[in-house]
Amino acid sequence: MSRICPDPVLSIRNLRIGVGKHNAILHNVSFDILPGETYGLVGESGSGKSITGLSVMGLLKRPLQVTSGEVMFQGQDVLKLGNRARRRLRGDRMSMIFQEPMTALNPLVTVGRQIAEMLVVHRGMSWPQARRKAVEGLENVRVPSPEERARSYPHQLSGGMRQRVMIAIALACRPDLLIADEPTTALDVTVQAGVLELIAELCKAEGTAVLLVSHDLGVIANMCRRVGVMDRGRLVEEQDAKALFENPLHPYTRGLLAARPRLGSRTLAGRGRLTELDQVVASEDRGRDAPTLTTPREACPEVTA
Amino acid sequence: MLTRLGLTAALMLGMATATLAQDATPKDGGRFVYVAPYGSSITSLDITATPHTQDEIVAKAINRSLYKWNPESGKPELALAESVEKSADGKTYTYKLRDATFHNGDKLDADDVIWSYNRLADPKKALPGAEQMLQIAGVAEFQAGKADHISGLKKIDDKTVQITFINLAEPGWNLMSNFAPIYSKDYPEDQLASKPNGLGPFKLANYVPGSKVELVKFDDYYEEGKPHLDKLAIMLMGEASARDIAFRNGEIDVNVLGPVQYEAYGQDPALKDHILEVAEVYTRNIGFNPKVEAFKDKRVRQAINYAINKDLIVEKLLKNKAYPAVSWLPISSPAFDKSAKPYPYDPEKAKELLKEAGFETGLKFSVTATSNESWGVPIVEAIIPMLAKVGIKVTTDPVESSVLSDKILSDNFEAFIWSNSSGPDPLKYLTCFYSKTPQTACNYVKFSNADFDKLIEQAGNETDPAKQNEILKEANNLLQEEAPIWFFNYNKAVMAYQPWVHGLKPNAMELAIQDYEDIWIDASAPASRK
Amino acid sequence: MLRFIFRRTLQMIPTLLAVVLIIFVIFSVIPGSFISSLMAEGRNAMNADVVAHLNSEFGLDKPLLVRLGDYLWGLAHFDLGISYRTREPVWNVIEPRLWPSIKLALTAMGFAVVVGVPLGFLAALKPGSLFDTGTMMMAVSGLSLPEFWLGLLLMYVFALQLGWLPSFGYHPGSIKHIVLPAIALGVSPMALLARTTRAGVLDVMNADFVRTARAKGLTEPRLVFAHVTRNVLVLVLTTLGLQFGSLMGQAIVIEALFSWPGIGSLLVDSVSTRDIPVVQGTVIVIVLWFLVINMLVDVAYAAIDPRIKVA
Amino acid sequence: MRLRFNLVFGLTLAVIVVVAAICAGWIAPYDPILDADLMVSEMPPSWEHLLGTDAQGRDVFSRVLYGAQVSLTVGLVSQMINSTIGTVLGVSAGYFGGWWDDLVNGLTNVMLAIPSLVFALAIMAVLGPGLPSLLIALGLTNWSWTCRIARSSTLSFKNQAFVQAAKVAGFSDANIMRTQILPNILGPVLVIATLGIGSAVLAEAALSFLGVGISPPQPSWGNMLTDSRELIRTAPWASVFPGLAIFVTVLGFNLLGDGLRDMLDPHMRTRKA
Repeated sequence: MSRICPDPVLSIRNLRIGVGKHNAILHNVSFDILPGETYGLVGESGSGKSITGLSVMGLLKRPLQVTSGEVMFQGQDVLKLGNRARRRLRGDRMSMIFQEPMTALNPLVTVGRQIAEMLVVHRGMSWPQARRKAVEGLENVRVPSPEERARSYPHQLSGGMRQRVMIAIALACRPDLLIADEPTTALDVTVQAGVLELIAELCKAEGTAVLLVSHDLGVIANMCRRVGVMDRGRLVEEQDAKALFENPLHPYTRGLLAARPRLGSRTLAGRGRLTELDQVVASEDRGRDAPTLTTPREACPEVTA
Repeated sequence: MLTRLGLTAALMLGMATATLAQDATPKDGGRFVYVAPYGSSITSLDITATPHTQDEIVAKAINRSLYKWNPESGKPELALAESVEKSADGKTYTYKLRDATFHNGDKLDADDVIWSYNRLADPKKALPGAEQMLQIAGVAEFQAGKADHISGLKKIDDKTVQITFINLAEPGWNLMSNFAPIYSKDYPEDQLASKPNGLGPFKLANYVPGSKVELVKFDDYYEEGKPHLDKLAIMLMGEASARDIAFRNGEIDVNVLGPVQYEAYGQDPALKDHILEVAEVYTRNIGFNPKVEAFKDKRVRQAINYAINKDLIVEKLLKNKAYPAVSWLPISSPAFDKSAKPYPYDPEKAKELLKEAGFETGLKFSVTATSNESWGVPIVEAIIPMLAKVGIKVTTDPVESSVLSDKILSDNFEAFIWSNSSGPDPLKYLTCFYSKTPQTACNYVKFSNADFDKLIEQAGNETDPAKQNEILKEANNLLQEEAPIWFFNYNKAVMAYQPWVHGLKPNAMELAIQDYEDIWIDASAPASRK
Repeated sequence: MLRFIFRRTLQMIPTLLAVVLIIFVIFSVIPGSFISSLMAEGRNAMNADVVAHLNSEFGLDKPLLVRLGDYLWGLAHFDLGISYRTREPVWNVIEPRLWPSIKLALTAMGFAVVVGVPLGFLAALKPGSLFDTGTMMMAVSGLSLPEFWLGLLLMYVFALQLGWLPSFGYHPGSIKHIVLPAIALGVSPMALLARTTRAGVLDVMNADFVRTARAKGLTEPRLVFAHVTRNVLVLVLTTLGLQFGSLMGQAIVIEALFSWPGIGSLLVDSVSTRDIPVVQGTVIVIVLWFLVINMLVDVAYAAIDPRIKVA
Repeated sequence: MRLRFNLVFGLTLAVIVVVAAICAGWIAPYDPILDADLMVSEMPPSWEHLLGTDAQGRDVFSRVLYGAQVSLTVGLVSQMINSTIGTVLGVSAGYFGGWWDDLVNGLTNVMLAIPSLVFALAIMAVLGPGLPSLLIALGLTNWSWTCRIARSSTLSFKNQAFVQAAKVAGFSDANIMRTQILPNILGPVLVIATLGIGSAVLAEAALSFLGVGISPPQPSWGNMLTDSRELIRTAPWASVFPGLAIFVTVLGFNLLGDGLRDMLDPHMRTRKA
């Protein structure tokens, strides 16, 4: 038995985030993401999954701050990098998509320009050159008549279109890691699948690893190879997606799954909204402290040689 | 008539006149920055259209009247005429006009005088200066529409004009008025307000409404060697605190002072040597409306005069920038009785009088007042506690100045505080208390006293000035005894000037009206005045 | 765009008409009259004939409604009537005051924008810092001082004590003369702008699209200039327009204090002398100024913000 | 931090001023009008006269205290009038819509277009100086903001479930406006009113300067400041203390208003993580 195990693109070790120096809200979180892998982070709102994503990007807002731990990105600890180096990584090597496509784009700037900006900043292209690339980018995310759309302002686009634009922005520099924070939550059901497929397809083509943050087990099940479950600032379970659904180890995860309608169904239609589950979960497990996963499980798939 | 400018005043002038006399030979050239302190604008450059002192300050530089007021002698004297002959009956005057030139180059002739006076008296134009024409024969008919011109004005030749008057009074008093100037008959009337054309020593260079009037020397001015200044700027500055800073900062050459600044300047070694003061012919007073029952009683009116410590108010509030009043006529009036004593401060006597009159308690009245610091609400504020001590409750009825006269003339007040002209002509101003003078003219308190009326009639028929003055003195003293008003003070006008300024005159009529042609500045003036 | 301006101009007419009506009613019941103001100096009483002549000359003997009708008829022909005081057409009285007023308003607003907006910006970039707290306390303080008091203080310090600037007056070409009145007038809009800008920047900096811009790896200056500034401007523009628009009217105290020959001091003069046609004229000008400025602000909005449709 | 600081500091200042005004009668050592002794005019601060005396020889301390009554009355009452007018017009316009809304909207635009100082000056000229006129002048001229906010809030609440429910339940329009809508807009109205108190105190001072404010001898900070502005060199205390009183009061209410706004603002910025 041997392992062909690439170095992880992102490796988080014992990450603690606090409000100021104390009051930790994220406790010793550790996990790895391999290149090209889609890793799901699931948990209810306030469980710390979005903060984890933001901390990787370096976008935590005061008074939130990382108090200890490592965020190794392609072998270097980004927490130790200076602001400039860190900024250069952002957008270029790692990028992020947010939940609200309605507000995540600058309303006063054409979408073409907002995409082109990435190339100007990170690739040093001239504006006209970048703009042509931006049109291509729009085409890639399947925006119809991209030439024309590039000249549009965000308010002239539908929600799904805007999220496609966000994807185009995020992938403009072909990053190694894409953090997608609830990318479809705010979208109409009918367009969610398309957007997710697009993310999956483009990332696969480029070999981009994805950290998919969601409370939506349906989305996670559909997209991810491995899933981490978060509860109140702790990573409580990590498993292959399949295994998780079939054999949840942690009581919290069981609670999550139990509350999910049509368990096991792999259709997107049967998503369970955690917000509705709070009470279920609470009644089951909230009383005692659940065991916490502090060392990550082996990320590599076991391969028989 | 104003020969005795007032001994006190003359003495106080000592300092100023000494400075003025020091450099006897005026230097020509330079720029003089004067202020018009009675508001932030002037109404019109056409002085015949307005009655305001503020406008007169500017007009004095631009225009000339037939006579002019001589502040030093205290008499009107000929200005635009070289000589005058009086007819035997004393009513017809024949004037020989000077060679004078208007700013547009026109020469002054007899027609200009006749045209100007006809225009002033024209009832359709309703000009304030019409008041000055009333003494001319034929004006009454002209105004009533019975004549198409004033019959008392006659052209003898181009340079000679004959004016007939209806009475024996000296015509200079009226015809010296700056509100009755001589204009050119050939000059378009609609231009007067924007491009004035006068006979005065300065002509208009630049007028910024609401800010300043800039004038330049008029080379063809009729007085040889005058004016001395090349340029004259008149700043329109109503706000005293701003004026103070501008004067101390050397931005303006004179400042007309209120009480506070008067005291402050007097104590400032850098400023105290350059202050000009004069007893003006204004009497400040509180008029009692006999409509109020209590005011019908002489004892109440007297009691109020006793109960107020006016010396203290003058000293503390007005910082001695006033002369406590004795009666109506001011110190500088020829009929002023130097031996007369003012009401002393005697609250006990006041209480006694009030008791006699049956107003021991419960007398209440309000004083209609503007916000003026020397004759407005602040003075009423000071007398409120004083009268409270003798059992009189006083309140203020604050109004804007345009409302004050309205309320008084429509008899809509209990008492008012005002500042009124009381000279230089004593007969004219005592006549205000003649019972037949209507309230809308100047008998604001509807004073009616048979003895007083008799004295006024007597004085009117008296041709000997000395005897006339004696009668008027008597009338003035009677007025004091009757106390239809509270006699407060006669204004002391005060002007501070920069050390390089010479030729200012202590004008008792109105200190802010200066003979600009006599003003000059010396070599010590800063560069901005050159 | 032109149609938009045209339509907005038409919309001004009812507002203006209402203003005229209100002012006309107010000043028809005002105590005192132009004629009584002539006698305010207590020197010469006017005889009844003169008063009657003046009344008929100015049409004051006609009933109120007829006067209002006459006035509106004149207004429709761009005729503001005749000033009681100077007996000139009202426009001739107002016109020379217009430019000084506009100049003062522009300079004061310029000062307010140039100082207030950057201060608010800088304060917002480090919220809670000493600079932020200090600036905002100063801004609130700036809003808490009586204007004439501030003006006197400025005069006292900068003209008298330091001798740097002239204390009063208007000289068409002079920059020095406008500094003190402009600052005295500009402090309050400056403070308001600093506050609005700060709030706006904080709002925008917390907006999702700024987080996006951060995630894009933009440098802080680029982020601020490309994504924050214009969005803040949209928020600040309203305050700016309202302040700028009312500046001509708010200047009355400062103009009186600094002997500045603007519309405001003309208004005060005209009210105190009861020169009603000029009062009406100046109020119309002041209101027009407000309306035009706010129309321009709307035009600017349309130019900056693609979400606002013009047509 | 700023949020709390504004609120606490502003409230402290405001409370001090209000208490001073209420207790003026007990604290003030002298009568503000009748205890005038010209013999002791323009005296510098001493134990006898804590803040000195003015030109009339009156105790500046006592007058500042009594002046607080007048200035605060001006501020509070005028803002109450403004808020009432603005709220009633705004809520009814938003609620009923139609021609009434158009009319109110037009009126608001008119009020907004005439600078309030100009309007107040005109009203003061008509009514004459004095406290009642001032209350009317300042109370009638500053409601346009309240009206706008009330209207737009009402519009946003009008179609919400709880209002619709009340309608279905058969409550009268007046009742719905009073019980369902009004409580929801009181916050912003209160903020505007608090900030407006400061403006009103300043407006009183400005109108005093223009000669149409509160008439002496009744002390108001505005007329004290105006009347003693020339004394700044010889007796600075006579104008500095009323000036400071204005400053502190306006500052207090402005900070309080800011603090309230930060507290009530649903998009509370400083704490959003």
